[in-house]
Amino acid sequence: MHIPEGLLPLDQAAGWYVPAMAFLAAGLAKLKRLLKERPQARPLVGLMGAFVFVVSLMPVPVPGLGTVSHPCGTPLAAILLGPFSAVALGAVALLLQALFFAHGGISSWGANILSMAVGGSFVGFGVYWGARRLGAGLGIAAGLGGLAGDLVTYAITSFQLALALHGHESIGATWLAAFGSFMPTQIPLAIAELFFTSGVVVFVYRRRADLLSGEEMQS
Amino acid sequence: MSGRHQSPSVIAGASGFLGRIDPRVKLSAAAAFLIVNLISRTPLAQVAIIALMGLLLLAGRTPYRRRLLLIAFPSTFAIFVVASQTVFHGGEVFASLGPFDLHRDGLFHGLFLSLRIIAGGMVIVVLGVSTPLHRLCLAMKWFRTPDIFVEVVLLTYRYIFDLRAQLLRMRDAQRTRLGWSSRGRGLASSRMLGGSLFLEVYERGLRSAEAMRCRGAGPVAAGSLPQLGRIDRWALMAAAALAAALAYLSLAGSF
Amino acid sequence: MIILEDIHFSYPGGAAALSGVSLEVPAGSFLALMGANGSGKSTLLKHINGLLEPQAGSVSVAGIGVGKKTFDEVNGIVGFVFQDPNDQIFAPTVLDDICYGPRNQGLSDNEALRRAQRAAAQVGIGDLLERPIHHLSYGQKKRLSIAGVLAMEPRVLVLDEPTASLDPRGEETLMRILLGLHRQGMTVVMATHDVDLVPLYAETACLLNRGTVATQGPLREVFRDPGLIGRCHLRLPRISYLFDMLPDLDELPLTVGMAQRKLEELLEDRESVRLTRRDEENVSRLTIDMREF
Amino acid sequence: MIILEDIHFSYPGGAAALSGVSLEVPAGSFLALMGANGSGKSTLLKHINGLLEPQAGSVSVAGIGVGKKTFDEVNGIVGFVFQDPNDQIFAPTVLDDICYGPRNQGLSDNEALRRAQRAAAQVGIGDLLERPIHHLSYGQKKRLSIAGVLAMEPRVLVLDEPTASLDPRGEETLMRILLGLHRQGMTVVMATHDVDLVPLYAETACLLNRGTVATQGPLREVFRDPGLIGRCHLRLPRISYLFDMLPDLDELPLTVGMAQRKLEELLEDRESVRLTRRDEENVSRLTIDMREF
Ligand SMILES: Nc1ncnc2c1ncn2[C@@H]1O[C@H](COP(=O)(O)OP(=O)(O)OP(=O)(O)O)[C@@H](O)[C@H]1O
Ligand SMILES: Nc1ncnc2c1ncn2[C@@H]1O[C@H](COP(=O)(O)OP(=O)(O)OP(=O)(O)O)[C@@H](O)[C@H]1O
Ligand SMILES: [Mg+2]
Ligand SMILES: [Mg+2]
Repeated sequence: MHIPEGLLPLDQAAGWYVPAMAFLAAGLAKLKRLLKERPQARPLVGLMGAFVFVVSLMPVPVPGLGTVSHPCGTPLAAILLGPFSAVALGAVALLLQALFFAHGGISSWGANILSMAVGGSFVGFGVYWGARRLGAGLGIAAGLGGLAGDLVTYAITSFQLALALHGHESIGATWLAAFGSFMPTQIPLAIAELFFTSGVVVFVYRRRADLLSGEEMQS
Repeated sequence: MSGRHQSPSVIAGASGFLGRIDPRVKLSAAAAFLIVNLISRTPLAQVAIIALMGLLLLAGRTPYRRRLLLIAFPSTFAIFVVASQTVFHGGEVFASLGPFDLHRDGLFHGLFLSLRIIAGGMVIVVLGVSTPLHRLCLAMKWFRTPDIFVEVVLLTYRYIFDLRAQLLRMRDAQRTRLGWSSRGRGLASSRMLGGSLFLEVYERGLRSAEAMRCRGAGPVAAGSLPQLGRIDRWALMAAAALAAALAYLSLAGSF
Repeated sequence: MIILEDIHFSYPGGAAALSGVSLEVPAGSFLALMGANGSGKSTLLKHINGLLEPQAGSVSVAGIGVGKKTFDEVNGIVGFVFQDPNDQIFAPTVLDDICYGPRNQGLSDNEALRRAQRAAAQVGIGDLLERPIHHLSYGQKKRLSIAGVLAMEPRVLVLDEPTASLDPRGEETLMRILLGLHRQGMTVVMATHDVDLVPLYAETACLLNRGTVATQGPLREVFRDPGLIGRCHLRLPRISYLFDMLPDLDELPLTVGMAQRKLEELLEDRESVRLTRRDEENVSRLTIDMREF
Repeated sequence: MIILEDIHFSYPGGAAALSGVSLEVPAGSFLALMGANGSGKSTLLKHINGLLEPQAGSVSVAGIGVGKKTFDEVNGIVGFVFQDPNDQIFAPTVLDDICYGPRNQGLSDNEALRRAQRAAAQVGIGDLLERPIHHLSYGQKKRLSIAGVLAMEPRVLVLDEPTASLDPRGEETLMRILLGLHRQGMTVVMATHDVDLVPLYAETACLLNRGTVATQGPLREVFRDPGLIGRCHLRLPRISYLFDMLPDLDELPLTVGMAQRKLEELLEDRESVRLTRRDEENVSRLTIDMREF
């Protein structure tokens, strides 16, 4: 769920833009270097961007809820492609979703980048990386990354909403309320993301171990 | 939510009056309206924007249901905002619903915000419906957006439809072999699907890299927009005047 | 057995892909669905197993109305082979992939394995079971995609352009597999552009033209109207054009076998031309042995 | 003009894909490269423009040694059309995509535009220039991929299975485009499985078998040894099999045109059979007009 256009007041929208653009610039610099070294990798970059876009629209059954929902996909993308590329591609995907589906917005783009692209990618990748360091198996590490990335995305979104909507209540209380009210749906979603991310990474490993071990595509 | 979405490709085709206006003009106008929408303190600007965008949508050629579907997401969010503001905003209590007090200020503020969300959403919908993305990208390039960003957007745009079609084909193939006949199987199949899609991305990236080398491997974001025409200048002036007037009226609070 | 009644279908935002298609495929028949690129073949096939639902009209297979609710039931009866095997093969190894369908049918691992081995043998990839799928050639992938469907023991086989991108030997082998299954009682529906191939295998044909049925019926009848076939962006088999110069021919031959009989008739009383009808075992001095051809 | 000398190539970790291929393609010829799935056709073609570099042997095009350093120069001369047009189209619209190559050649926008319009007209998509790619049909994409290459004004056109997945009309149209270019002096090299199509257009042929050249030369000579052709998983054109039953035939006809002349000879002194050789303008009473066929 992305924050729609018009919800954030101008100052907050602008405020979220600042860190978001910094991360985006870093991600773009990474892609730019890649394209400078291998100009013919352009289609691969486009395909990866499309992958992030499509995965975040992919149907995944949610355990317990009896529905089908969409994963954030950014933790998965970060694990497969590296967190910086995932931020840049996530930002592009968010912009295209805003333009095509009115899902998200232009002024709220910065806020959404920060929650889904930056939060999802870095926390997802960080947890995955840390878990691997601690000796967790590939599937478990990737699953934890997916779970953490998903929850963090929603924590950040809730905070952004709380900041914009708290009114006379305290920010903290509103945040907790918002996050808490997402919980009944969000916990199963995060679990779905856990299974999905873990499953995809293990699947890719089983079919093409050479791609995952090859560090060239990692951060 | 089901897996079948409306195809973006349907939306991306532009026709009619708005389709002919230069994307730079539309981009500037959209930005102006979005800013007015955010800074206005009275609902006047929002109501005016919704009315204007509504008219433009009706005048356009996108199929009717699709136009409505596009504002579905902003609208749901608007309802959520009204409800949460009524409960949380504080101020004078006008009723209570179970454990919740309902606040009058909150209700009004929520309604105002929801107008803002719908107005903003409609501006974006009109922009998205009337401008093919590659033209929008040329406009972004003209406004000095970094080349690499425009490049990535265009490349991504090129592959979204292909990859989505591929995903749906592969999922259909799974469905015909009963891979989605229960939730557990669906979850297992969705992982195979995500993984297969990634592998396809990788292999296709390699194949296309070869094809690209043969034709020079330059940027795809080449080309430029022609000079503004007469209709473009008129549209620009009209949009600027309207945005300025709305900004003045809604900021002055003299309504 | 398969009954489509007045199907209408448009893709979202697109023009009509099917506008009023009715078709009946009796159990045990071998139907070729022909038509130009974009005439609606794939769209029609996807209605048979419920991948697409008609906006008007109805579809039934073996007496079951095809729809969302009966999707799984129908797909237990109808095996669907997609044009591109890469769309249809997911699992890491050949064996895993063949077992995917049977396992989803709820069969035990043992039973799934047994079926997988049988299906693999049927299409001639019994020795590749342990292979990772990205080490298969295109033709092997094609066979695998059919084995994956056969392992589900369908009664109807629906194939979308099964011979595209195969070499002549591969094409021949694949068509013989289909013919074998057909002779064992399987209903086969196959979309294809290959007009030279169709008369060798199919019994009936249906010609699509821009989302409508241009003509359907026994193969010979369908091929009787060259004008119509041309309008569908198809042509007659090449062999027919040879005999086109005999203006008083009542029926153009469609296959080499038919043409040979015709030629025999024409030449029968000539001393100077010796004809050799080779015996069944040794049909041709040309080495690939393709009976009727 | 294209000279391959004793090329050896293996993919990393794989068995040999080419083992000692030598081939000479004179300027202005039309060569069909045939062989089974996996025989090395695509691998060979990729050596012509330097996409792959031989592990032994050498390649030269128009006197230029093909290699890393001359890659761009060679690709200015050789236009390469990949089998799947989706792999070859990068830009968001038709016009942008056709201009992509010329722009990378350093041409001005105006010159690129002029060339793009000409190339688009040549392949018959002149009216689609503003279309987004994802609104094109497969056949249109195929043409676009050729136009994108033609706009770079190559002297050699290399195509990998250009007719796969096209309907007969589309196949015919495409082959005529190629024939037209060939008649204007373009060298055409085309990999294909379609043995019925090759004799209609190609002048020379090269048969690959497991990474080696089984035979090469003028078309008729290549098709003279059915045993060899069978070992390459190919077959003769269907029409040849018809005349196989005349054992004393010195040469089997490969196309309908050749077969018709043969049939005329056989029947010439017969009163009872009236033959109509239709005039050029009205070749056939069957409506698709495909001259030699
Ligand atoms: N996913 C889609 N979205 C929109 N339009 C589509 C889609 N798939 C097919 N079409 C359109 O529907 C029509 C019928 O397409 P279909 O794929 O059924 O044709 P076909 O006979 O299978 O062609 P081919 O021989 O190229 O496979 C075409 O005009 C095509 O452009
Ligand atoms: N990228 C690759 N990595 C490893 N092996 C490969 C690769 N591409 C092809 N091969 C192998 O090299 C051999 C020749 O392949 P090639 O693609 O040249 O055949 P082809 O004649 O073009 O076949 P087709 O008719 O199926 O296109 C095959 O055995 C194939 O398995
Ligand atoms: Mg089709
Ligand atoms: Mg090949």
